[in-house]
Amino acid sequence: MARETPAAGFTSPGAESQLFVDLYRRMRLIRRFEDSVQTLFQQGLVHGTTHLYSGQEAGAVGVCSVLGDDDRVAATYRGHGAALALGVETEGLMAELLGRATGVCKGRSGSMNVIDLDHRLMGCFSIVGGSIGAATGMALALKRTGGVAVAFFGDGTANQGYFPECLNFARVFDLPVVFVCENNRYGEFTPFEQVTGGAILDRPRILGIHAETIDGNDVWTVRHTAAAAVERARAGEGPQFIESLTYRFVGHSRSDPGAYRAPGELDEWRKRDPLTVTRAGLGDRYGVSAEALDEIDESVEQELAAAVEAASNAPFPEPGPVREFKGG
Amino acid sequence: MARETPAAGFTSPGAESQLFVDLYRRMRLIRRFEDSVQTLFQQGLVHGTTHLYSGQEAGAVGVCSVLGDDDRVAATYRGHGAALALGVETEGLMAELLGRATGVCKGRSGSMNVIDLDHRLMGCFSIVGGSIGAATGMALALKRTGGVAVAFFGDGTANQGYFPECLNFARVFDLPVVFVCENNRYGEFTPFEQVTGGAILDRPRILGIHAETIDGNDVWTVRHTAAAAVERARAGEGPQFIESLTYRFVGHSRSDPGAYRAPGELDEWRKRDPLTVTRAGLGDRYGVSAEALDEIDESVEQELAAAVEAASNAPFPEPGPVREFKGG
Amino acid sequence: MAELEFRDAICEALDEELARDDTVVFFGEDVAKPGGVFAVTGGLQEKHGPERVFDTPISELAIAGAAFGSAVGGLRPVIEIMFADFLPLVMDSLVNQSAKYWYLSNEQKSIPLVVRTAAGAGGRFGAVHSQMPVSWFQGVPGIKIVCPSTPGDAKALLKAAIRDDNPVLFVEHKRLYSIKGEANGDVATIGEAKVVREGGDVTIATAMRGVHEALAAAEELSAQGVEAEVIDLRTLRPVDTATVLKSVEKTNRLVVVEEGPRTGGWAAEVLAQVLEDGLGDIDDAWRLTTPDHPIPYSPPLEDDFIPGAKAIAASILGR
Amino acid sequence: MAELEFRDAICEALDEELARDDTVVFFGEDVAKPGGVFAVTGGLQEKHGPERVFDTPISELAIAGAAFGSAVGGLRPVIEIMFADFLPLVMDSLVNQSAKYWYLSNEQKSIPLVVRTAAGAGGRFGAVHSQMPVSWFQGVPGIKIVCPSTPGDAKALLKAAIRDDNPVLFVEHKRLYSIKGEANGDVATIGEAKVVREGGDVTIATAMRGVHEALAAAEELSAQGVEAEVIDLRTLRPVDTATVLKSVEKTNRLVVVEEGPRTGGWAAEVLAQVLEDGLGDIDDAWRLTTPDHPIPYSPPLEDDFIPGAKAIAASILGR
Ligand SMILES: Cc1ncc(C[n+]2csc(CCOP(=O)(O)OP(=O)(O)O)c2C)c(N)n1
Ligand SMILES: Cc1ncc(C[n+]2csc(CCOP(=O)(O)OP(=O)(O)O)c2C)c(N)n1
Ligand SMILES: [Mg+2]
Ligand SMILES: [Mg+2]
Repeated sequence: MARETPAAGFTSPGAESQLFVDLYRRMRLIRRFEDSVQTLFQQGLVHGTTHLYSGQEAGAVGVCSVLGDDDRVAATYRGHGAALALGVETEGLMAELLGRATGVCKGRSGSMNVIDLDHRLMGCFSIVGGSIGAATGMALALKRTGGVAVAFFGDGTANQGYFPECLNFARVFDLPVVFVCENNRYGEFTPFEQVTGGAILDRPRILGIHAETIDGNDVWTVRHTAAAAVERARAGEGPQFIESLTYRFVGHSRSDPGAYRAPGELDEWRKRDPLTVTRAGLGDRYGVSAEALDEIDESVEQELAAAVEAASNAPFPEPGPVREFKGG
Repeated sequence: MARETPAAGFTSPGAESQLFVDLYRRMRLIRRFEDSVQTLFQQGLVHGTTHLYSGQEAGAVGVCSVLGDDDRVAATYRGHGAALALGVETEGLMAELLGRATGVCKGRSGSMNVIDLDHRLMGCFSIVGGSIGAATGMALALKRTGGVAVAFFGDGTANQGYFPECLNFARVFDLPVVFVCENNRYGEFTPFEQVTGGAILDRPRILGIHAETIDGNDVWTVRHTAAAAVERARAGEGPQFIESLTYRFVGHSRSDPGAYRAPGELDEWRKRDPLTVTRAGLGDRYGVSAEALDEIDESVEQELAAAVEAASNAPFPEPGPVREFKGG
Repeated sequence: MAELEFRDAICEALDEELARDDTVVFFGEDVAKPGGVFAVTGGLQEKHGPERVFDTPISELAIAGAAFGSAVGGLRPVIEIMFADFLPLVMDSLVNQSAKYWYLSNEQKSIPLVVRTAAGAGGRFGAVHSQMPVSWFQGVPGIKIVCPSTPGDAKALLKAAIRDDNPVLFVEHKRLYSIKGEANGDVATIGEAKVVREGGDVTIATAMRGVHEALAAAEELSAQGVEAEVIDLRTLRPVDTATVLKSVEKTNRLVVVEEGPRTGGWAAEVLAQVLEDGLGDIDDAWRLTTPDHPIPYSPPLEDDFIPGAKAIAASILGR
Repeated sequence: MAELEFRDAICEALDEELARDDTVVFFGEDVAKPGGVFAVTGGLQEKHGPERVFDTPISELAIAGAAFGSAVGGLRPVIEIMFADFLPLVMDSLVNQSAKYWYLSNEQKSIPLVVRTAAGAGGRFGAVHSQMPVSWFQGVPGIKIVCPSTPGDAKALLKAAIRDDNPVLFVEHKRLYSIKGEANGDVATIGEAKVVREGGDVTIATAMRGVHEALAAAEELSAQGVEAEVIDLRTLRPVDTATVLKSVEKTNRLVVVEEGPRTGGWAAEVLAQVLEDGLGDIDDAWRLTTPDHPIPYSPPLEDDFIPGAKAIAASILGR
């Protein structure tokens, strides 16, 4: 569980380079993790449904890179990215998806409802809007400790009651919470413009919440924006809002042929694949070589293979008595 | 049940004068009705709780004056004004509040949940926000017939989930609905600014909903604004929003000492009593004499006295079998 | 009569009612163009037009409010709440608006409204996409709850629900969508249970997927000389206890099998009515339900969680 | 020990727990500065400060979400949902977040959260401000439902609820706010019923206002030679059926009196458990509830609607 310091500045160019290389590694890990999940799902080993984060990696990785030990994150059913970005164990997460006893929730929660408090993940919430309520409440608690809560959610979620109620609530009490709307253009199979009046960004703005729309596929942009937002929230300036424009490369969930996508849209976005963008940026900014990055890719393969292997060999949990309540 | 034509224009000055004299009469009727309710409540004859419209009369009367036969209204627990403005029988409404068999809902609903479809009142909704959902749905039906739905609700309601969800829903489908937010500065005992981020008016605006803030104590302003809004809605221009600034002269409900009011606030608003404003306007604009208006006041007293008398003498409903479902 | 899938039976019912009655409309999230996440409602928008079949924002409360209001205005809305787990988000409108209107208005107007929803465990969808919503609504006067177990009943009961003048919660068990059966154009009667297997030794009253499990259990039991009578309740509010009582007169033993938490479910209501009205006929009566904790994701946990055929047979043999 | 009103007992419990434990916070609509619409919570903000006791926007879902999230973050929130009729608006957060967290997190964290709410009919508040919320939540694993009938229990049970590590729905019957009784600083045990009157002829199991009606009925019955045992259930989830069964062993007759719709309420759960576990002891068992329709406003209708002392006595004598 590696945790970055919450500062946006760097002590040295080398440190900055190393940090972003680390972020690249995490993004790569997420991508390949999701690829594995897809495969395992097709093999009938991951069950039910999955919502993959492929294409959106820069969002969770960039945002979580600025969080400190006292901060907490509420994610969604599309939460593997946030979990791995926070340092949730790859094997434990995979084991959870495989329904094993070694899963982070012992197979109880599955893909959509992962909770790992030790890694600052207060939960993945599979009710649209649930993450917003959860983070708003967490911020109420964190106000006492100087921590900041982060809520991830999608464009479609801007129309669900939790969104306006909690944004207003957070604003009224100036809670330290950063709302990260990952606008991937669709809620399930429906283009967000078709069901959304006006611009999402205006919704927080008119409440008096600092809000900006950014390129969510550029991890530098995401990190810098998030750093500033978290800093403001921590300084008592109240809730912050980031609309992070991105795109998912895969279906909404299990069986989704993607018929709703505009022609050529996927290809256009693939050109802005956050992994490609990051690789290019690492070369351009810090002279990191393709070979060095390929080595990282390779180490990700190994970590992942080991995780999948271990998780696949882990036992299933035994049915047995459950304690309905804590303390009896 | 008198219904105005939905036009905002007038055929002659005499007709305009007569129309506003009629509106004055309705406002006066509402005020005195509410006074009676207050008295009857203190006498233990109206039960439970009541939410009076005193001070806000120009809102419902102005808005409802532009509605046609095909239009429908959803009001709130503070709904006597809207009911009377729509032509709900004074006696039937009073009998409902007194819990009598002759009440418009036979004593079943009471003050907070009055329904009178024959008079275009689809209901008074006692869940904050309920009127917004109801009118939005009504608009879905009225789209077929050229009718327009109206939702009344208060400032505090802008923070409840129904508000943003339904405004967006109505906008997305461009439903013929006019949202009338009666901003009387308080939700119960809490000043709306204390619990509301930003300006209410911006909330519909950023969704692309035509919205304006008006002096809700001036019945001319209200009527003209509502006429234009209803016309636009009827013409297919989608939902409309009116924030009508007003003030209630009495407590939120039964026992409310009003400790939350800013010092002098009530007195300031009393100077802008919609009845005073209308009387002055009728004199200034059309030369209607004080004597003529006093006569109207007197006729209101008689109508009300008769209604209270009849309602008070009406029998209570008999407990008996109830049909849980229509058709069995 | 052709065999068709449960999902297609639902779609046919919608299609036929949309065609028959212009006041019927259907809306929900991703139901129109995409045809629904369970591929139930594809093609309806093309056929009946975007004014009558449409996709909404992710705004459950607005969906339910809009359905209620439009029903007051003369439409007969059918809405889909994608997963039954999301029903709490619309509960205010259903409970405080739709269910009360007929009574509060002194019968000025009833609310002909159908809420279709996919419910139930067994699909590895986890605790928040697998719940049974019945217990949340069983204490709400003015609402009917319909829970079919076969394609034929699904179609006939959905048609009945759409024609019913009252709010109906129509629960579709996810694990039944792909089962096949016959369906015709009949309109069923809401509120009637059906004896789907006769037997004299014990009565199993259940619904939805439980019916299939109970029938399988009955076969196992039969092999051991125990003949179970299986009752498909089909409607859970109001529940047809008369049919259960009649069966219990004969068998004197009753197990109610509910896919839902042990405490506070509809099986309790069935047992309570049987106790009140059939005490003299009962030698033994009990419930078989899911345990009182959230629905687990992991396959062995979820399988153990749901009362299947084996558990039903064992429970009966174990008394 | 001084007598105090039920409302003041609640306030004292809040006050003492706020003083005792810095992680306790209390918020809701008009609860802080105005002191609540039922004048229950006045003075708490002055005493404990606006960071710990505060008024919120009219945003029930945000209130419940904030309570849940803050509990994950280490607080022990108490929220007020002004009228129980508004609980459907917060049900998603309670059911899908708070109630499931302990289980889904594999016991990483439980949610110590109290939802205070004013419930019940008899105040002429009409159909949407008088409901009993119990049936909506009785089938939700992970939630406790506490329903006191006296100031003493109200205080001791609210203190217990605040100290409980799980989500608790704390139901305050509106018609009890002004009754007086003794209350000390005790912390009660959630889940224990109490025999409040002994008698050998019939058991009356009830809760909240029903307890007072049952006790009055018992006096009437006693005058006619029938001695009723009255049980105050005090907690409705989990419900202490053991105490009921023990009583029924003696009386062999049981009426469960519930202020709530006949179908699908908690009385059904009590009867079901009694049928499952006490069949041999029962000669007669039935429910007395409100009818299956919304709560009427008109006084004679509402009075007839609620099962009061007379109706209870008559029901028992009429068997
Ligand atoms: C309250 C609720 N309604 C509907 C759903 C079903 N659902 C799951 S994801 C989703 C789309 C959400 O879209 P968006 O917010 O854009 O997030 P994305 O999936 O694109 O990341 C929907 C409708 C749900 N889980 N919860
Ligand atoms: C969902 C819900 N929450 C709370 C209440 C209690 N309540 C009744 S009126 C009211 C204040 C509403 O304020 P506003 O919208 O400004 O309308 P006003 O009463 O001022 O006309 C509240 C909180 C309610 N009826 N419904
Ligand atoms: Mg999206
Ligand atoms: Mg107000």
